[in-house]
Amino acid sequence: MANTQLLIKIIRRMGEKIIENKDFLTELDRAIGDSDHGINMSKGFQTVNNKLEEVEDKDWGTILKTVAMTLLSNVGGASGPLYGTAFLRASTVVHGKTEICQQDVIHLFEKAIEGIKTRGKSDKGDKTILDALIPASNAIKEAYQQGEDSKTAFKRAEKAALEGVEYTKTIIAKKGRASYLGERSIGHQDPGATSTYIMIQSIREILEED
Amino acid sequence: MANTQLLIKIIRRMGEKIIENKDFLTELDRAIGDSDHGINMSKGFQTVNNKLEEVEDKDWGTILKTVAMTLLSNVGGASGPLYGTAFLRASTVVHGKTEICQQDVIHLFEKAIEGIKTRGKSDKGDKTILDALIPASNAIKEAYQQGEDSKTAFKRAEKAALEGVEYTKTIIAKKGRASYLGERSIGHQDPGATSTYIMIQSIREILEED
Amino acid sequence: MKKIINKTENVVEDMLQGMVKAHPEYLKRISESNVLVRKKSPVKGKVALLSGGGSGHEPAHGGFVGLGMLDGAVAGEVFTSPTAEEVLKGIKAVDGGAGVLLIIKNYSGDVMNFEMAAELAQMEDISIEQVIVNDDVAVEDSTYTIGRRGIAGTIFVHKIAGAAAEKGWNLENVKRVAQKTIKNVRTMGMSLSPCIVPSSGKPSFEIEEDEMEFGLGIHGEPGIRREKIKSADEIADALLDNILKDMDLAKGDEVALLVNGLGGTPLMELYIVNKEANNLLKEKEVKVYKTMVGNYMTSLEMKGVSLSLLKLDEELKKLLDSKADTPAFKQL
Amino acid sequence: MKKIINKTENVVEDMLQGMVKAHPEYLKRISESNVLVRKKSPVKGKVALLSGGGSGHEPAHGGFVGLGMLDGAVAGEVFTSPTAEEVLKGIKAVDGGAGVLLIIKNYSGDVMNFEMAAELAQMEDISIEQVIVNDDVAVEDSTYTIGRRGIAGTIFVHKIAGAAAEKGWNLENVKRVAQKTIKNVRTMGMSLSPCIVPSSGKPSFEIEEDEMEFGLGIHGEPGIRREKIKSADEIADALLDNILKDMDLAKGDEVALLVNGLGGTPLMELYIVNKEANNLLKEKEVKVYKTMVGNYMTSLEMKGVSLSLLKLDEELKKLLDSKADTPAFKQL
Ligand SMILES: Nc1ncnc2c1ncn2[C@@H]1O[C@H](COP(=O)(O)OP(=O)(O)O)[C@@H](O)[C@H]1O
Ligand SMILES: Nc1ncnc2c1ncn2[C@@H]1O[C@H](COP(=O)(O)OP(=O)(O)O)[C@@H](O)[C@H]1O
Ligand SMILES: [Mg+2]
Ligand SMILES: [Mg+2]
Ligand SMILES: [Mg+2]
Ligand SMILES: [Mg+2]
Repeated sequence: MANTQLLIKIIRRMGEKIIENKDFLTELDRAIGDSDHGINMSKGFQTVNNKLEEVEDKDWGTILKTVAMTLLSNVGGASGPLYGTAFLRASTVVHGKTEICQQDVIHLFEKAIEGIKTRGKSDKGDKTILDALIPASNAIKEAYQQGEDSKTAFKRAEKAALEGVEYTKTIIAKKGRASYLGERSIGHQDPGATSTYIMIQSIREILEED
Repeated sequence: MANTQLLIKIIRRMGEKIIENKDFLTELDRAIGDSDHGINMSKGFQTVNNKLEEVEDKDWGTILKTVAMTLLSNVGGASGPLYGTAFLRASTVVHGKTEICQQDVIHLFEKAIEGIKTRGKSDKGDKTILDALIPASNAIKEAYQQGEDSKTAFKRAEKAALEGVEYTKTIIAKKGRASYLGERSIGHQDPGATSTYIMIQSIREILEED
Repeated sequence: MKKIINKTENVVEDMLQGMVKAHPEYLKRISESNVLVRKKSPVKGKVALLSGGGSGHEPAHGGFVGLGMLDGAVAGEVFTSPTAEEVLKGIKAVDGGAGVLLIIKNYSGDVMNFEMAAELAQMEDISIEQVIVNDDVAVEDSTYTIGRRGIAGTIFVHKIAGAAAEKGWNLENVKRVAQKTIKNVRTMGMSLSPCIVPSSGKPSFEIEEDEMEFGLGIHGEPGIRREKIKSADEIADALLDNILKDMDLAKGDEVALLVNGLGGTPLMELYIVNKEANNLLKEKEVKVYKTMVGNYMTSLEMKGVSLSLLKLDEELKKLLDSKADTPAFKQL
Repeated sequence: MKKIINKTENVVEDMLQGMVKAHPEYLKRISESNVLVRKKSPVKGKVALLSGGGSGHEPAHGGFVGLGMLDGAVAGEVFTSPTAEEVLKGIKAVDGGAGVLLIIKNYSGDVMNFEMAAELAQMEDISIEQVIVNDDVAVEDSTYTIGRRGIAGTIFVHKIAGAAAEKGWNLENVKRVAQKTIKNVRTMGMSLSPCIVPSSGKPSFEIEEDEMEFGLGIHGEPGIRREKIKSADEIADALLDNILKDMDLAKGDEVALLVNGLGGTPLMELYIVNKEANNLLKEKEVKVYKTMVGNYMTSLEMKGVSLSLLKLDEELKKLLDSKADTPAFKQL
């Protein structure tokens, strides 16, 4: 169903879009964090981009693990280990595979979420990455269960992620730096949820262009 | 000719006018110095004012010496020792006198100038107090020599001091903090020359009101 | 952005080079890393102390590497935790066989990266322990949150655990006294102005000429509330008040006081705050055993101050008093 | 004006109280004066060193009172020389019978007030000598002017003359080595932003977001020229250039380097400047024997940096290396 060429395209698109949104993400982090989320993520994906060439012809597991390790050893901050762990856990699901199926996609997202929960001791409603990622993952699963194709699944995932981002505006942060602000974090959207949304959007774009 | 009541009035007026011009003098010092001339001088004359009561019925020498010591021990900076020395040297001329004559006035100014020159190792044209004080002193002497009264003498002294202040705008500072600015000191009037002008003006005002 | 820097992306690199050049008798840098360790690291048989975190808090933490304090410090990008990989390099560089204690400030990023490095180090048979400093009383402490931030009080942990390690205590014991210090220390800070992360180029928050942020951390974040600027005395009172509310201090108790500048506040103002802080503690009959005033844990060029109180006992006093020789903290 | 202070007219009083409370093991205050002296002052039979000047330069000079440096420091109002009366109180408080050396920065006010105090002290049979520090190469030195300002290089005079006095040298000899230090030291500074004298409440000058002042003193005065902001490397180069032009340095000569912050510049930036300063000296084959980086002689909250170079010989090296224990400078 989905080959590694598609994956490479997706990751490259994620990089492009993250870098495009560098200032926007940083600005979001400025309001409730420490003004570096866009910088951290761009730096990470810049390096990912350079590393991709080496693994272009490898399997899904290797590619995802490469992304994971690159983020882990280059980003730092909170987002480095979180996204790193997410990609790392996801990679275990598709170890050695050059083609993956819908079931793999569902597992891959579940594992990524699990990874972030463990690493970040966080959950839905904490105003983090998870508030975009969990709804997106659920939307994908539901769509596949209803027999929809990936294009539709990720369209819905993008919508769910965006709603998740909107939802983060209404809640108090319980994890991450924004949590120090208490009540003052309300009204602002979470930078990490936003970068997750951008990454889901990248997948949807590539699937549509494909 | 001039009794100590007049002197007390003059010194009080000097204090009032210096305090009135506190911000103005400080602003001048801000341009070419360290933004404190008005503050230093006001603080000094505030204390002088409190001390005056104790010596109101004393002789010219005692009164001037009291002013001198008060400035010396309360003002600090450059203006403290300079004006302090000026008043101290002036006081020696009129030691024990309750009335002074025109000759005394001339001497008094000459001694004050001498004191500043010694203490400050400065002279006319250095962009200092002296650029107002020396012309004022000369004007007084000349007026008296032409048989004019003190009212006229100090009217001319005021004018000469003001011209001196204007002159300081045109020259490079060679003494005091402003000298560090080199060329950049040109165009600004000297704070110390200006406070001297204000003090001469105070004498003229009291003589006219008398 | 008015800063004396070269390329914004090089600030940490340039700084680390400048630090080593300034203090060659104290520091060396582990090659291809942002890790600074003692000139003669590892110290055989001594428990090693490693700290670090984002840059921008100088002299923390590299400035506290030396006799009686840290063995090494790992520097991340400005306000960004170093990666687990970097922390692992640090662990390996300081390990002298007696184990390594990680002193971590309680930020998600720091905690995650240091913990991941610890896991990796354990896989290489390095015995490793960690303590997490969370002294900031501005932040509500609850099991539903990540808890309090680690800020200036961290310096006391460096000093006291460092003294214990220097005395040859074992890892368990050094960790115990580090944890006691953490349990006993509280901090609260305020600021008059934001700071500018070089790579972002923008002030971390906007604030009016007559306002101050109260209860803020060390990463340019806004505080817990904004108020009209108060006098130094009122500021000292308010900070201490918040600290004391959260501390179990009785009359006659002894404390160490740290008046910490956030980077852009001149020493004059720190001393002014210290006057009132000392007076107030005296009024409350709390004995100030030791006072430290200066820039210890900064937030770039931010104008502001934090107060830290460490409740002392005989053990902590002895360790606090013992010799230290580092670039930024010396005690004869 | 964003400052953590109480009443503007009380800043010096509040600060002095806060200093003594911070460093009771080092300092005491002479009653009814702004004079800080060593806890155990006067030291019998030792030449005493007294410095001072306007406040706003903290830690200078009170922070350098202690073993191996000053015996006392007289504090004037912010940027205003103390009166002769205050200086005289200082002289009397530190005189231990072996004479007093006054270390004066070359400002009309300081020179006049210290000299007047010296005259008064001599009348009371205290043997007294003075040296005038004039290290600022930004200012033209000519017999028609008052010559150069004394700025950060003064710290080297405190350190070296202080070490000599501590070794028991006599007044003449301590003065000799102080003068040698003055002869051998040069400084140049720059700033990115003005400072605000509390009593005036206004910035000492206006400056655009992309400009810097080059060649300025430590009283918020504008510099000798204004330029577009340059990189840290270019700034370090330009400052050193001006200094080296005025110094007689040959290849292989040894120097001490002071990278001094003006109060509002974070340590990170000072280290960045230090990187290039050290590199440049290396290129010129001048050996940096010792580097000091930090806020030693400040100008309230001004953002900026000065570089000082002290040419060393064996005597100066030995004195520079000897022990010091003061609030702001410690050397084990
Ligand atoms: N414990 C956590 N669990 C999940 N996500 C988290 C957690 N802590 C932080 N985040 C996410 O990380 C984002 C901030 O990332 P970033 O700014 O790169 O790191 P840092 O906070 O260290 O500066 C937050 O917006 C949030 O979405
Ligand atoms: N050597 C000197 N001789 C005469 N006047 C001087 C000398 N040095 C400074 N002044 C005067 O003192 C004024 C500055 O006084 P003030 O601001 O109170 O002291 P400071 O310069 O110490 O801050 C100058 O404007 C100048 O007129
Ligand atoms: Mg962030
Ligand atoms: Mg002045
Ligand atoms: Mg960060
Ligand atoms: Mg002054």
